[in-house]
Amino acid sequence: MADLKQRIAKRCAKEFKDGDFINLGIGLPTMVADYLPEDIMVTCHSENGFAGIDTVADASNLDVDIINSGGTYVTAVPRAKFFDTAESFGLVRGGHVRATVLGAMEVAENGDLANWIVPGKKVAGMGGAMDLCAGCPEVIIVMLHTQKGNHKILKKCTLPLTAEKCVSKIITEMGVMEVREDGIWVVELHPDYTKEDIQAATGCELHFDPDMKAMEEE
Amino acid sequence: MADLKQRIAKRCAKEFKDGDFINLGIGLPTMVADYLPEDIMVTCHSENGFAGIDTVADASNLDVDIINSGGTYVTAVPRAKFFDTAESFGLVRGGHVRATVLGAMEVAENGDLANWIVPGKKVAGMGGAMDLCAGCPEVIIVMLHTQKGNHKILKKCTLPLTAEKCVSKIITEMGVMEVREDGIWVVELHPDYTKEDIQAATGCELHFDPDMKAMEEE
Amino acid sequence: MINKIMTADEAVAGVKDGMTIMVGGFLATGSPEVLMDALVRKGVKHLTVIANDGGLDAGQPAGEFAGKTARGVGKLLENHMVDHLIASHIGVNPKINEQIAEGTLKYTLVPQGTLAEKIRAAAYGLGGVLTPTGVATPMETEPDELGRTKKVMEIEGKKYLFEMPLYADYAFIRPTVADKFGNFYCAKATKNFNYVMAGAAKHTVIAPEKIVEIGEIDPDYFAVAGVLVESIAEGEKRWQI
Amino acid sequence: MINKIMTADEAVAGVKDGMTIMVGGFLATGSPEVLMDALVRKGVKHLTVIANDGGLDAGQPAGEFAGKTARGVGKLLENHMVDHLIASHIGVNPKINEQIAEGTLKYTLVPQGTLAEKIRAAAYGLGGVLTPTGVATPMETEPDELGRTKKVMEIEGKKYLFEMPLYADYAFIRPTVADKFGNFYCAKATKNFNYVMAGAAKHTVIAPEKIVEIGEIDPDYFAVAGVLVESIAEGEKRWQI
Repeated sequence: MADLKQRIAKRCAKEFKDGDFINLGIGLPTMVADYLPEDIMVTCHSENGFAGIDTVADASNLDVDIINSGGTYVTAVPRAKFFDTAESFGLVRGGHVRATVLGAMEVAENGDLANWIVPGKKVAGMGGAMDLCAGCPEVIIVMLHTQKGNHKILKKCTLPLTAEKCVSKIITEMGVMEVREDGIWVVELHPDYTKEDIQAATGCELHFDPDMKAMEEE
Repeated sequence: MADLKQRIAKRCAKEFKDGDFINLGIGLPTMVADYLPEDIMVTCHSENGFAGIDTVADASNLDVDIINSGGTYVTAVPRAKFFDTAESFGLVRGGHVRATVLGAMEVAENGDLANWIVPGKKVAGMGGAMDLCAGCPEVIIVMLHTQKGNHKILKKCTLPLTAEKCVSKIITEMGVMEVREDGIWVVELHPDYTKEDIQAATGCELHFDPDMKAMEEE
Repeated sequence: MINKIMTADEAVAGVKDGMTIMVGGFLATGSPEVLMDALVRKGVKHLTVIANDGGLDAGQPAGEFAGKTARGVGKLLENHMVDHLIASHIGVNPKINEQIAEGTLKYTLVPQGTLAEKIRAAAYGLGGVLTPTGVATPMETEPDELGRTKKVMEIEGKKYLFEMPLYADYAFIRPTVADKFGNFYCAKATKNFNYVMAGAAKHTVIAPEKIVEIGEIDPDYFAVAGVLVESIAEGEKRWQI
Repeated sequence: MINKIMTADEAVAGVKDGMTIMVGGFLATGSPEVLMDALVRKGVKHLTVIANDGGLDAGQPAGEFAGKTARGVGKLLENHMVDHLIASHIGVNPKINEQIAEGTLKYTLVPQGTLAEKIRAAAYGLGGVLTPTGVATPMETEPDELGRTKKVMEIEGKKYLFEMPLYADYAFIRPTVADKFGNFYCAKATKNFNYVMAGAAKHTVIAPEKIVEIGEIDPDYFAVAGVLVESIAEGEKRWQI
């Protein structure tokens, strides 16, 4: 499983280019930072207060004034810009954070996303997730393709939405999918799986791009 | 005339108390600053960019980064806070600038104010005047009671408005008037004038407060 | 001349049962601890609290670094002083879901960016906020913090939620540095809600880590104008882990 | 790694006839002169300019201190490069009323605070602005900068004008200090429109008085994030009177 998650994180890291300003959610999305190419400069948004997260702090560099949105003490890159919540989400809503990478409970074939609440369970709150999904030009979902065998990519979400028609790309251990006007298109398929495998693991009809490639690990 | 304007400015200066944050318009309103009591601290808003105008700059203290809203180089008090236009007018709209002192072309008995445009003449623009009149809890008009013998305090404004029902007080060489729900009430009358004089110089019916006092010069 | 500097107890003296207060901080980083302590000492009840979250509970880690006591809004929750929490995230402090389950705490969720703009709209005299955030989600269908139905407006072909301004009786804010007039800034990631809350409440109270003389530091450091600040409480310390 | 630093001519190379540009400054204080000069050299025409005002004309005093050349937006007006000026004040630079009278310049007046919020709404993805400013004035009845009729909304018993966001192709901004990534601030009263304009245009170009290395100054000085800045033009000088 750890290997599969690393595969997903590594592949996701290839989505970014020099100068990008992006937001990485908590969990698997955070792992993406470890695989960003060293020859490009990507600035990571910490929605609680700055542009330019570096890494988790240790005793040698810990500053109690710098946490990430999960409450962990982190460090900031030298070019970091600190800001308040209004500015932070102004950048998000204004489309200046080019992409957000998030996990999902459910994604629908039209790009609807549900990843913040399960009715009847304890409520955590959306934090900044709704703003990120409504504001970022690209919402990239990274997740294991299914949850204990259950479909997560669906014809229609059953859970309350985080935002409608927001997901642009889905990266799982099985492949890379783009959400287009007419549905979900597989653009890369991992060599471990067949078209039939990925379709069987998906709750809506998949389209296979004529130029579909193999999902490469490195 | 200069004496009359000084009289108005001196009287207006008595409107303010320790800790007030106010805005003084260009011209006669600016003169009010010269008469503010020295034992109270009043902070003056310069809508182009700071709270805490001090005085006109000279060669010894001129900083090209500090102008007032008229484009004059000025100095700032040590407690000055500089801000951008969004913050400046956020303070105004939010009611945090307790009072603005402005001149007027026309004031109506319901508090309507016209002081920014004369149709057919060269257009200057409202600058920040509409924001100030709509946002400040108190709009105090300082002006000569009439313009070349013509009434300026009217039943209804004939010129396009700056803001409706915004004026709370009018200070002229003849007296001090409050705009109340039921019209304009004279609360101070200058000893040089009678009730009949001030009524004759006014284009709407004046009410005389039972506790009306003499408008004192000092 | 007005003196704004006082003790934390003096600064919260006007807070009454049932009032609405805003508290700066994000998982307690940037929260005014001396003011929370003073509120606990005062023992006010039935507060409506507007904050990003519910702070931290005693013994709960902020990341990997444990605190011994509750922090920020967590102090008010621990002492059952809150009736209604208006926040973007309520999942970290376990007291929140406990008190919801007990039926003693009501909550209203607001997306983080929307929460900031609603507060800013109150501080800056705007009639409301038009945000794309929350369209087609429960934010659109559920009533707002005062039980009002929300409107959706279509503007140039895109849908926006119309959200109302959010006001309070008191705003409790933690600057890193303030001068004696109340001009202040918050260092690094402690800014969060501490800037927009100034001016959105009838009374703005700050508890700076450091109080400097007027004119002592470059005014271009300051983010918020002292004219908005009514009281400056002494005694706030840098957080020790 | 991306290098944002270039000459002013390179920074304005993408500006085309008929584009909409935003220019920071208040009566030219805080205006990016090297970028205005570069636009004049490039000779683009039919611009729509969004600015507080029309800058200054040659020989015209800023207060009592005369400038020998036109300043800020005044340079564009002097060279007849502007078709439409969207501003809060057009009374200072005489070229404006001259060109209006000649029929070569169109203008739209927007109250200063509303202008700032309309620009901020564009930069920050809001659907519009609800402001009490301008209610019952010609602002309510006259069409906006794109000829659209304005709406009045009554919210909790008070009237607000609904104003649309204001976008541009380019924003030209003058920081006092920027680092090489583009993080910047404007000293004292030069901030004016220079902060909100960053991000409201497709391309944000800054011309700082001073360019420092990344990490050279305390990041808490910076007001605007370098992520919004596409180009940093060299050569801007402190204004000499």
